[in-house]
Amino acid sequence: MQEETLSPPEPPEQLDRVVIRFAGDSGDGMQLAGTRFTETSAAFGNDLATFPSFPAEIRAPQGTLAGVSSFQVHIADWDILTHGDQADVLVAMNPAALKANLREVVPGGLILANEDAFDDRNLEKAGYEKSPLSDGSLSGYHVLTAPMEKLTKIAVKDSGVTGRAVLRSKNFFALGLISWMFNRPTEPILDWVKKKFGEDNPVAKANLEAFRAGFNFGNTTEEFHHTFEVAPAKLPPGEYANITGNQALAWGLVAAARAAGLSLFLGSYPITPATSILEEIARLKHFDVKTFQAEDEIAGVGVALGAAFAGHLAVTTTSGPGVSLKGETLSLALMTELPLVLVDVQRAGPSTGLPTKVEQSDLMMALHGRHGEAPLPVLAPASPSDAFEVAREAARIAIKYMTPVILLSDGYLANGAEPWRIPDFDNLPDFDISFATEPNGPDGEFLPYMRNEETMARPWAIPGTPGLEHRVGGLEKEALTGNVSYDPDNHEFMTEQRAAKIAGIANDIPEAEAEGPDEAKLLVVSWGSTFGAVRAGVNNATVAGYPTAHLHLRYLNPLPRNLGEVLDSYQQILIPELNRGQLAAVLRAAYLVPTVSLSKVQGAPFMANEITKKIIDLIEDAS
Amino acid sequence: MQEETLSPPEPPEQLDRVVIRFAGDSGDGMQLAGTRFTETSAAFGNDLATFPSFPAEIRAPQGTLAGVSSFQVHIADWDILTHGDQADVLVAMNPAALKANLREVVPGGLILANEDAFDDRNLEKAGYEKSPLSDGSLSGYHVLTAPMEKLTKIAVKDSGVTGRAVLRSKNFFALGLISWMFNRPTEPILDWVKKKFGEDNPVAKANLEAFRAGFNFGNTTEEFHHTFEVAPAKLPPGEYANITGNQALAWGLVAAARAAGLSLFLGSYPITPATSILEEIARLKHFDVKTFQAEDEIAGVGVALGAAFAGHLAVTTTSGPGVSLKGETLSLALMTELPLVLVDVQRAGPSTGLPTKVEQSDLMMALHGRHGEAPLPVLAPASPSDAFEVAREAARIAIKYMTPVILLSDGYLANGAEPWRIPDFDNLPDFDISFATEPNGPDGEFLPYMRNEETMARPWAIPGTPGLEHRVGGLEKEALTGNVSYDPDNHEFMTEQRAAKIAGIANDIPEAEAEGPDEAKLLVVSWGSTFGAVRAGVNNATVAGYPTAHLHLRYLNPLPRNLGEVLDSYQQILIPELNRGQLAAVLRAAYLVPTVSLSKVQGAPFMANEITKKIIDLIEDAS
Amino acid sequence: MTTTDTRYTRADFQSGQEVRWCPGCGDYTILASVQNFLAELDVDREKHVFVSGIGCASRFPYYMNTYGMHSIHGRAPAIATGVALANPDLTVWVITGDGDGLSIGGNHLIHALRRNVNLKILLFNNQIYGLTKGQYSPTSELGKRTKTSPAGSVDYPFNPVSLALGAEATFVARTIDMDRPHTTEMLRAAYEHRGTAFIEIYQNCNVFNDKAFQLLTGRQERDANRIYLHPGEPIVFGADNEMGITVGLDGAKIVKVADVGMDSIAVHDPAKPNPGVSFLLSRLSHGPTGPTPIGIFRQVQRETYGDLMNAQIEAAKERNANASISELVSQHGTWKVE
Amino acid sequence: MTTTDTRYTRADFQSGQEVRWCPGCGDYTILASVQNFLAELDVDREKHVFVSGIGCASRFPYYMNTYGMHSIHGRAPAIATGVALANPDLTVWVITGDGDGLSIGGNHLIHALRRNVNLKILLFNNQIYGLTKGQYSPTSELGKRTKTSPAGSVDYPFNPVSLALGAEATFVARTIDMDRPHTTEMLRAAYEHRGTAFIEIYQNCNVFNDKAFQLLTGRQERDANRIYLHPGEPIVFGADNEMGITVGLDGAKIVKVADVGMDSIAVHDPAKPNPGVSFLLSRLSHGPTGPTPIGIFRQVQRETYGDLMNAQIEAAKERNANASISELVSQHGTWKVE
Ligand SMILES: Cc1ncc(C[n+]2csc(CCOP(=O)(O)OP(=O)(O)O)c2C)c(N)n1
Ligand SMILES: Cc1ncc(C[n+]2csc(CCOP(=O)(O)OP(=O)(O)O)c2C)c(N)n1
Ligand code: SF4
Ligand code: SF4
Ligand SMILES: [Mg+2]
Ligand SMILES: [Mg+2]
Repeated sequence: MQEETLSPPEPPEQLDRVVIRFAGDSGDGMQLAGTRFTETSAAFGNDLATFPSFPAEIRAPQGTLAGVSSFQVHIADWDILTHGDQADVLVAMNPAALKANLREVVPGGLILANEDAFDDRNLEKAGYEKSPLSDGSLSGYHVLTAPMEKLTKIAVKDSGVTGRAVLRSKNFFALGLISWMFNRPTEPILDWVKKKFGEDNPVAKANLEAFRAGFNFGNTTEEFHHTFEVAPAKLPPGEYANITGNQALAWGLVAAARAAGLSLFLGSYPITPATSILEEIARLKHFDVKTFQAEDEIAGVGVALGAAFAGHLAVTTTSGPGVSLKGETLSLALMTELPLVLVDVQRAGPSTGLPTKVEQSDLMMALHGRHGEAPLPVLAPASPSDAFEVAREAARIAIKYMTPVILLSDGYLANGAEPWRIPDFDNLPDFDISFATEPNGPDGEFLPYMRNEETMARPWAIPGTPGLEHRVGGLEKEALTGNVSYDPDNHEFMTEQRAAKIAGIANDIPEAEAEGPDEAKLLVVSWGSTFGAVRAGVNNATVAGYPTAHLHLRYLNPLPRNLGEVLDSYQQILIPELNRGQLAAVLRAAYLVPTVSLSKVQGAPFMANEITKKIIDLIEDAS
Repeated sequence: MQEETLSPPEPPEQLDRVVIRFAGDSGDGMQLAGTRFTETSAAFGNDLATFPSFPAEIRAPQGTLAGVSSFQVHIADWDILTHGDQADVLVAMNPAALKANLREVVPGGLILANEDAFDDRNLEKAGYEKSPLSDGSLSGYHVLTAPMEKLTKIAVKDSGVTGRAVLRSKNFFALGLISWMFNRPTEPILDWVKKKFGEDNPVAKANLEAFRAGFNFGNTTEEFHHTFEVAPAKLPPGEYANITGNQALAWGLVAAARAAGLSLFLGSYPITPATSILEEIARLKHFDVKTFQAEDEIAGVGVALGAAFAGHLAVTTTSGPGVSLKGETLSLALMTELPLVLVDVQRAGPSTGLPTKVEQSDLMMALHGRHGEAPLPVLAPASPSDAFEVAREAARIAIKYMTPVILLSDGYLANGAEPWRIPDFDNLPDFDISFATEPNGPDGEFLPYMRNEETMARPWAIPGTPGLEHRVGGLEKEALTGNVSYDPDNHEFMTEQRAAKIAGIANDIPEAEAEGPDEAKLLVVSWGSTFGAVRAGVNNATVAGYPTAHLHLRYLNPLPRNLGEVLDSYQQILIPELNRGQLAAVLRAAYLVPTVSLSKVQGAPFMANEITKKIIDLIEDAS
Repeated sequence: MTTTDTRYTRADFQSGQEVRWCPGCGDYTILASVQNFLAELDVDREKHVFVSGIGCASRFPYYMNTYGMHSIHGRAPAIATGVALANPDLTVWVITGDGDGLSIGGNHLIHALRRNVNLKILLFNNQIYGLTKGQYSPTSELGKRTKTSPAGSVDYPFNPVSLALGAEATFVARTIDMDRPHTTEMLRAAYEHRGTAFIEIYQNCNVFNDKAFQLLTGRQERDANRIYLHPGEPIVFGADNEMGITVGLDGAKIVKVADVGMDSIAVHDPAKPNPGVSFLLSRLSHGPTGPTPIGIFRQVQRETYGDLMNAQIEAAKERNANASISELVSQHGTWKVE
Repeated sequence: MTTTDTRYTRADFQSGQEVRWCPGCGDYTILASVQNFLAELDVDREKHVFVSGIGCASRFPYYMNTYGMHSIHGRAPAIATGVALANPDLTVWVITGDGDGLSIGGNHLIHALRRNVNLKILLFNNQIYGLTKGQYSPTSELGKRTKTSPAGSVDYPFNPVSLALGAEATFVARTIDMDRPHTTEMLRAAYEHRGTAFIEIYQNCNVFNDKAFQLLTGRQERDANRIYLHPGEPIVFGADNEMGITVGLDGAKIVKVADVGMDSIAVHDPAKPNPGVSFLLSRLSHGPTGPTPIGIFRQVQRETYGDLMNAQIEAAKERNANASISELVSQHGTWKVE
């Protein structure tokens, strides 16, 4: 086979990490190129993190800034935490891609441009008066160009692909060139193409040839003489898969249903960036899961609640605007004390906001977005792979405590990927769940609101069980019997019981543990998807001589039972959030501790250096 | 006319205040009796406060506890604040009414029972084994009985009313008896009956005769020899009307529209206890108001938003579950920066909860019940009459700042009545409102998101205005142009601008001012309908030697600009709320002040003595 | 009807909760009809689930000694869909009102109908909002004066049967609270229908909208106004069946049988695949203000949502027996770190 | 069509915002039709308001140089109702999609139709969720494979025309993006209709559901499949008008004209007070999978909600001229404290 000959001539320079960003028009296949590069790097053994970014339109006009799509991947020989603040290498398939991404490239970084696309028309569409490739404006960068389109055309001429479709393979040309440059194993990519399209398919052939042409172009062109290598990371031993946050949620929910011995029921209505959870689970019918694309978000949570009543592990997935609609039904789930997991993949708000961009601004709504006294558990995963475990945990809590649970993911986790050490499923604990089958009351009566002494959960008695016929509903329930009760004291009692049940979950979750040097006086508290950037920022600060501790919260309600103590043991508390200080308000109200907020509301994740800078400023100011 | 002869023989005992509760089956006309008693007392010049309480069912089975309806009225010769913690006089039309209300009667209080209703059947329905009128169980009270049914039958025999309808007049018998006992002017009652039913109507005759019979029964029966009088209160001079909270809101909104020179548009969906606002405004078409009974709450706020876009003063009224549904549209109103008043007449939650009962548990939802960073002004009236002014104020802020505003009333204010000194409408300030008519941009362009320098409001340019055609929507808006913008910095900028606009309203509202003796070290902070009970409780504590200050908040967001200072100047802060500490959480987060919460979640208002007791406990504990 | 040869009596379906509708309310009659029917039916009590929204009618589940959920306003069809799909062995009844089901809940209702989920939907139409004390509803007649329409309603009402037919319903019927045998007949047909069965029940609210159905229930009036639809029979009515219905290019029409001859009278066939004629019949009256068809308008078989869904799941399970989570998470490739 | 004798050209209705649908999307064609029609119409530009929900179609208002609101998913009919009732001088257009208008927004849509608010509702039916990248919608055919229905959809679809007729619509029409003259004709009829006008527009989504309407738009197929409805004319179609429609007890049927004779072919009359026959016509196809009627199904006059509402307000104002707030608050009696 030809592949074996594709290897660079001189020994590559060793790097410990590199951040590469593929950018082009949304029709240019950049997500595909990025994903393939990621997969081959993963197979090679690097640690990695990715950050795909899509245009908001389905198909924005070709060649314009609005149409730029990019995929950033950070690969390293150590355990990395973020997708990289800035790119070391930018692949720019056209002028718009260059313009839109230039500010994300490190000074002195490498720009690899498809020179064929820098014609007058495209330059004008991107708003360039002259070509940046020649007007000296890129002098702060290392610029390499390749006539990718011309070479692609030549390469694929015998593939059987003809006409405009020929140019579709140019992403493989770019991928080949970058693969050569970074000394990637080629088999995973070549194999994938063959498997995906079928070995003899013209498209497969075109892509393979374009890839080889790119690879060889690097090999043979003088300009590209220098190559790099990022060695495999020393990750904990185990089997790894690449996983995005939404995949992790989907799989985690399916795994949770297995662990509980229940069927999964997902009632949902499509909404960016949550839709792919529904799409993934819809494919998993062989796991005995039911997915229901409802007429709206209210029906989505409604069918889920009905399925919960009937004994399924019920889930509803959505994003911010959908949560705004589900509040009333969530309140009913809370009153009927039925288990239900609501996944909110947060996006930038308010209203329609920036639907494809990340934000953490639904925390307050998760905690308070319902009428009446309506406390619920709220959890948030820290990373794509953590989402698997958090999905299981949300389901565990929902079932054990007979309560709706809110899981707050976000648009950054949804699409970002990272290597995930696949757990040993046989050794993951199953959930202990039992439906009521017998009357529990004194006279052989069934008391649907008689609580478990430890958990305060009521029994789950599902329709079809003889002898346990009972009615639930949204009017205040009488303790024990669950009958409608207008008694004032009963209402207060039940309100307190509902609150105490949720508060009591604090005893069933880990204590808060800050990580960092003993001498740290500043504690950074974070939650959700900012974990990686915050941890990296904290580490960098500590390394730079500003010892700092980090506490990441997975549980937002109830909070860990020792959290007050932990907070009290630091002099300064910094809370970076992709909102205007929502967790900060929660912690201030709960513990009366002064906090400093670092807010970012730009539809984009934190960069580690933003965190580091703020830490250094705070420590300098305090001393 | 016969009326003049109806006057008691001996001089009445003077009281400064008395609390009377009429209680009976929901078919017994107790609300009517109470309201008539209230009106005649108002006309007489007493200050007063009322508290009607209905069964939750439309028609609960007759004679049962569930069917009891009551109306409490507190009359005094001074400026009173509450409907009275406990009743001095209980009129009990049947055993269930006695049983359900006994715990609300002061020890030694007077019970006036309709002895005819204490038969075996009714006793059993109420769950009495023996008659409490004869078994000695009421020995701690002063019990008087009257054969109200028998005497009513006799009294109305010539009225033309026959059959079972005869007994319908027994509430007028009770009213007559109580009116005699408390030396009320009878004309207002008699006139009302004649006007309501028509003088010659058999029902009018029956009621009049029953009333006279009751009055005369007091006059002639030895047992009832003693009468009382509560002198007129020394209220500030002016013209007074009795007003309930929902009336006040309805009228205040109509008045606001007048003041703004706009048509009022109310989009609403019926829900207890908010419905009567819609019902009242629906009657006021001659004020050029449009009411729209929508298909649901979402449509209710949707039509209102459309009307706001088209230049009306737009309002939507609802209660808790409805607010849970309106969040998404509210978020759009906020993004499009259009004026809208949302009235939430809070009831006990969560879910359907106790729909006819009071609670203050929607504060957090009002502040946070929407996805994204979505701050809105929130106001709450302190009393039925204050609701008129707060309705105007909510509308003023909505229009001036081009923002949705949430007004939090509750089920206690909704139906409770108090005398209201009618303002001098000619001297109430009009609102300064002007629609945009001219382009405001540099090149004769119209910039729909160019802000007023002082208020930060954007211009209100209504469809139909030539030259100002523009589009609004839920996607993030570019500053000035209002075009869709995915720019990260613009999103952050606009998020900050929206927040700053709302925060800036703090400069347009009064500073917080605590009332109470200088030496007070304890401050009680309250909001909404608890005002009266809290003020009375604070006064009582002060009088009892525990000097205490009181701060009542009408503005919950933004908070008064000096609030932090005020809170800091006290050693203890007590926050009584009909929820589990929602305002407390807000103040703690905002000002890091320790607070003590007094929570009550019983679907019932505070009693003044509950406040007093807590104050005394706190002060004792602290010393 | 006697229930001696079944396990159950009506009492077995009565829950302990005191029934709290207004005395004289039509809801009592319907409750009795349903309880008696279930007793006769002799299906395990625990297999019945009643899901309702909010309204007077929606208190119904509390009074049934079966499983039940008194949910929130308008959402019962969605919640019931979840119950029915989760467990196909259950018989899931939806109890709703004209406000609950057609105002706030209209969307869930029409979607349940088109999906043909296995639900039995009983819509108690009293043409008023009862629980909130008397506002007009989406079935109240134009001009109706209520507290929220003091000058008369300007909302043109729905015809629930037409709406259901327009929404692809497979079973649509109408009955009257007071006509207990007919109610029972409709309940049975609905029960036996696989798919969504929709029954509009005219229900008198004697407190806020008394006598709305007088023409159909009054001794004097009813014979002249109840048009019973019997499958396979010509559609005639009147004390002596002297009136009949023809169907033609101008829709369905009321005629004197004598004028046109019995042969011209339409023979009722609710099983027609095309709902067109059922729709024509629904237009004979736009509310109970004249002769009004009572009975089954449409009754056709179409695969239910649940059956189709379960078939897909079973097929997937067969293709992929013993699917494991490990395989699932490994499907896009894995690598080993030693 | 030329616009020289009007004030406006198409350009006057083009906003500065760059149009961002996928190249080849049917939305472009509809946009052009609407802009041209408004230019021809010669009504003050500021009198038009476009209100939409969320979806590809719903981006429409941004491209119109008129007043507009790109609102939230499904709520456009409600918001537009507020605009129309607040100011009857405006022409309020609702732009919605099959997801926006029939899934999440179904309830607002049917209520707007029954109320007969003065709205012009254009439902762009591409039988898919475009904006969220290709999930099935309430008009997608049974068995359709999409990302959320990988084994084929089990959701029986709505027929939007039937649904609208079942919801008491006064004006219901259907047209096709590619047929611009017909689209214009429908727009004009809708504009001239006082009340809610509903137009279903078949719109090709060439990215996620390409060729869904091929039978009606393909050169080869279209003649055989477009059944144009012309008021007052017999309903015939086919290259040589060789096919026709009869209406009878079994619904509407497609026949060869030669087989039955022209006299048996139904003459189209959208103005029939009874919507029955319109409904029958709507059942000729349950989606564009065969011969499909195009044109106005129903067009009748019924007083609009707004007109009735305003009449009540005017009457009240007349009865109560110079109503003052002081009177209002004093109506239940007042007393003086000196
Ligand atoms: C979200 C919400 N909105 C409004 C209400 C108030 N509400 C309760 S029942 C009802 C209407 C009931 O009418 P209908 O469905 O006809 O039932 P009926 O009482 O006539 O049987 C309304 C508006 C509510 N409980 N929840
Ligand atoms: C409350 C809410 N739910 C879901 C979405 C996501 N969403 C946006 S458009 C859309 C469907 C669009 O389909 P359709 O109305 O047919 O419009 P098209 O894009 O096909 O023109 C969905 C589900 C949203 N924006 N808001
Ligand atoms: S209000 Fe009407 S519907 Fe409700 S219980 Fe009473 S009579 Fe029945
Ligand atoms: S996704 Fe489809 S409907 Fe949306 S713009 Fe593209 S082609 Fe048009
Ligand atoms: Mg009703
Ligand atoms: Mg669509």
